[in-house]
Amino acid sequence: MSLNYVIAMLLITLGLYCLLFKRNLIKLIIGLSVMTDGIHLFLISMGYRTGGIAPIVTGESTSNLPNFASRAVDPLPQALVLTSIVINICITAMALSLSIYAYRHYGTLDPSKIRRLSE
Amino acid sequence: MEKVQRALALVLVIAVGVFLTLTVSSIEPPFGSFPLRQVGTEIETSVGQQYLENAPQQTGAANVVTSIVWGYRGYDTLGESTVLFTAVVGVLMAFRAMRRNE
Amino acid sequence: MTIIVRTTSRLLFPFIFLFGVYIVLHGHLTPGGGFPGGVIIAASVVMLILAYGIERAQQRVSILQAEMLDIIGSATIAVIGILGILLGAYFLQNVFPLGELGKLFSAGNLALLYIGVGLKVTASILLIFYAMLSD
Amino acid sequence: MVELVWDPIVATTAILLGSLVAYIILMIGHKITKPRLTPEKLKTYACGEEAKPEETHMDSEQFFSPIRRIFRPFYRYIQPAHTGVLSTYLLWVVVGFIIIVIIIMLTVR
Amino acid sequence: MIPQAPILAIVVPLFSAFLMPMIGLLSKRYNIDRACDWFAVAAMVGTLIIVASMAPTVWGGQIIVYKFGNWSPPWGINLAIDALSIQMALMIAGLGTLVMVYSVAYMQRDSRRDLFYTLALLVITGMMGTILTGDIFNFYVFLEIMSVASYALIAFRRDSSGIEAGLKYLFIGSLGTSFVLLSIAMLYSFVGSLNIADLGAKLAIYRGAAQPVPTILVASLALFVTGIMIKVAMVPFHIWLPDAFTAAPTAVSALLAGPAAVVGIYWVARLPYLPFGLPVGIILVSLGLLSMIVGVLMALTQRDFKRMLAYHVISQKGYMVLGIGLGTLGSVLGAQGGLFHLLNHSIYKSMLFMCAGAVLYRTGSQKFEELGGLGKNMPLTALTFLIGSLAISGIPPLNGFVSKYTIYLGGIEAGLPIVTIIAVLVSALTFASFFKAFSSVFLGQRPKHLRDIQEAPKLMLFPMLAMAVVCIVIGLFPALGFNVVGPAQAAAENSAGYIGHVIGGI
Repeated sequence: MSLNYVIAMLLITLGLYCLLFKRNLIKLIIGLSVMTDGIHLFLISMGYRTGGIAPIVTGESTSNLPNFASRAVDPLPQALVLTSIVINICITAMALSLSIYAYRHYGTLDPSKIRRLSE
Repeated sequence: MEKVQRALALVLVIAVGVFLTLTVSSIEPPFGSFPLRQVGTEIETSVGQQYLENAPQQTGAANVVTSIVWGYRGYDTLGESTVLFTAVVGVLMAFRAMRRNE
Repeated sequence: MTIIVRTTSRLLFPFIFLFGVYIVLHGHLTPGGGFPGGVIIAASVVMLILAYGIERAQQRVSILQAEMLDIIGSATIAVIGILGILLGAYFLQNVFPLGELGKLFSAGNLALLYIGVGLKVTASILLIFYAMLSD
Repeated sequence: MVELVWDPIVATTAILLGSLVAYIILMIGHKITKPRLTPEKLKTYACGEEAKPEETHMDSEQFFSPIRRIFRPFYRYIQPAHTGVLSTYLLWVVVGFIIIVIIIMLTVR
Repeated sequence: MIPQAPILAIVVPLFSAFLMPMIGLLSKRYNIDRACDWFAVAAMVGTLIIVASMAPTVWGGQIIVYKFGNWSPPWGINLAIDALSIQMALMIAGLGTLVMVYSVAYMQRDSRRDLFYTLALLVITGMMGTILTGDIFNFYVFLEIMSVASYALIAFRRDSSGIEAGLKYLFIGSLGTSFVLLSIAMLYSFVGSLNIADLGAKLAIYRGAAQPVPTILVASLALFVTGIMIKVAMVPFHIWLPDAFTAAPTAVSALLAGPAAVVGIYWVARLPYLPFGLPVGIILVSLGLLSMIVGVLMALTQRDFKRMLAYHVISQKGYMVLGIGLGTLGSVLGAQGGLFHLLNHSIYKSMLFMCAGAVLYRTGSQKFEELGGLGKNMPLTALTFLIGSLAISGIPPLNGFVSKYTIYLGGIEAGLPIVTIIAVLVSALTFASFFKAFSSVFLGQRPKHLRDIQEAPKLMLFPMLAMAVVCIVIGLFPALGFNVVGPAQAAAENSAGYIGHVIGGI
């Protein structure tokens, strides 16, 4: 049982719940963000090594690189999460600007009332 | 109709949550054993370990994450800044003034 | 905004700006880099927007300047990437001297690329704020 | 292998020849009966009333009413399910995901 | 092959997009009216030339591997271009060029066209990146470029329906891309690698029935399939597509219906072999059948021209997914038919959307009730629409028949004749619905306010007529198409060769 993984999956489920149940576009965007953050937590925690240090060469480890390599945590998921966070920001910015226009056209942020296109 | 849909949604969300939780709680080897990965019966070493061993000499950056972000996987980061550019163009598109060069 | 907020933000602005520049320049040595650093620089200008309103902030950085900054950042990345083809063999190849591990002038093109990204992120976040506020 | 069963050049030639034969038959028929096109013949009538061009347009939703009758369950239940509500659509995605999980579980074992 | 061609195919549209705002500023300063439009067309032509220069090398049996920054594959990112990728890249570049030429005329009444062309070139960049890459996280990044740019493009005119469709696509598409991201995260946590060839090599032990497949791999596969199927718009996930294609400017609809359909189908064709290699044939066949039936039945009762075409996109993509699924169940003809149908469908569906756009451009309406009798005013548009609708219904001398016929044969070859029967029935219903569309728009009595409608502008007619000619040529000489599709299908199945080329050095 790995608590970090389980919490990450619970965050994803919480985001999904928010997407399916909330009746406000802003809350839907928050749900999307929460969901992506759960994935980020999962990515970061899978690279953890028990008693690990940050993957940055500083101080005495400059002269002892093999020791550094055997103690540092996985740097790759951190790079992936850095990429993914920026992508998430972009989606949020896009969604917010479209929501502003949806509010101007429809006078509401309720997704069940924004339904001129159907069938 | 509305009530049926909400009940169905609740059941499905719980089902997805249970499925994902069961999936990750059975990951072998467990949380905290980073370089080891088990595929089938073979024990593999994750790619991340290679970065830790080689990155300081190969790229000369003290921050291994940076050497991945712009060194080994620089093309990804080019894509990332492209997404940022796309979002900026999208927002400018959404808020462009109607009077400007009609 | 009240006088307290205005004075504080005016006093804090150079420090936050400088901190962002530090984060960008030391991206290959310490945690951080172009993305967080660029956001911090943009946040210092956003603080001015909050305190003084958008006109005062646009006197410092106009929309056109922000667009130009964006293009310069992209051009930096593009030029360094193409230099990799011209001087080496592959796109984005590290063709600059690597230097000594842990010093500011090290890591070849990584630091230069992070400067380009820093400019680009600053300009992008500012443009998003300007676009959303001016409407 | 496909060429063995169906040769596109031969088929096209056959189709063109068939259309030519049909056209010749049409021409022969015109020769025999001598149709006269008067302006009255081109007008649209309904129960003795003359209809405007705008009114003669067929209803595009009921254009194929027999097909609607054959697939009645579809048009009664599935088509109205496209409600246009975002939450419903997201629910469909989750339903599809669960179905895919079940199928993969069954097939992959 | 042009030196550095693999990267240039991605970088040329990307850097053109970076330059486009500056060209917009300059053209406003110096009052050059159409600078942005023609720059975009030039960028697309350049991309087409670069991609075409790679094709002979790849069809000669080689897989081009391009290593970024000279890092060898499992650590760095690489591009891997085999015959399957090159088919898709050629389609994207060729159709993208024609759509750009079309939008030069179609978008001339809109403001800030530089932003439009920036976004369109970014969509092209994203598509090129997703199909040429050999790294699975890189695939996610470029998928996001494509998605974010298309969300913005759909809402480009900022009318209420465009905003609504853009929002819906944004939420459903982002859910799909986060599924893909979660799937990639699970793969990395399980295998410890991100390179597609490396993943394929390490997961090969699960291909037979020797090892029990662990739950995390099942979850990862299910999430990945769901994410891809949202982009392909198979039936439970299709709902964003009709709204988006109806509300978007027609040039965008043509761009999304033709070139952008390629990305999803490329990954559907890749999925059974790399990186997972687990059997997905039953899912593909069942989703394909469901989409075919639901799409065509929904299309039959539509009142809106573009909405009807959009539902046919779902139905025809069902054919492709069905063909590829039959391919994994043991029928080579089915898989070839699926890929061939993608080629044909992209051509004629872009063309049909362009016809709808020409009608919309001249009359200002896309409702069947408000149109009629336009065949006298717009004869060339009517002719191209006729050719397109005959092709989509699978009438013999045109290209749609060839690929559909191959899929029918594939169904019989795979031992599922019921599939063939359903496919033929759906084809008949497709013909019925296009009969309705043609008679409502181009035949019949002409309403008074449509008396003075003129033919579409020449710049719009040129891509439409070019595509119509291609439809007829492929229909008459199907060997041309099979020469492209055959190697592509063989390359998709040849996962060992792919892994060998990428991992084992060139």
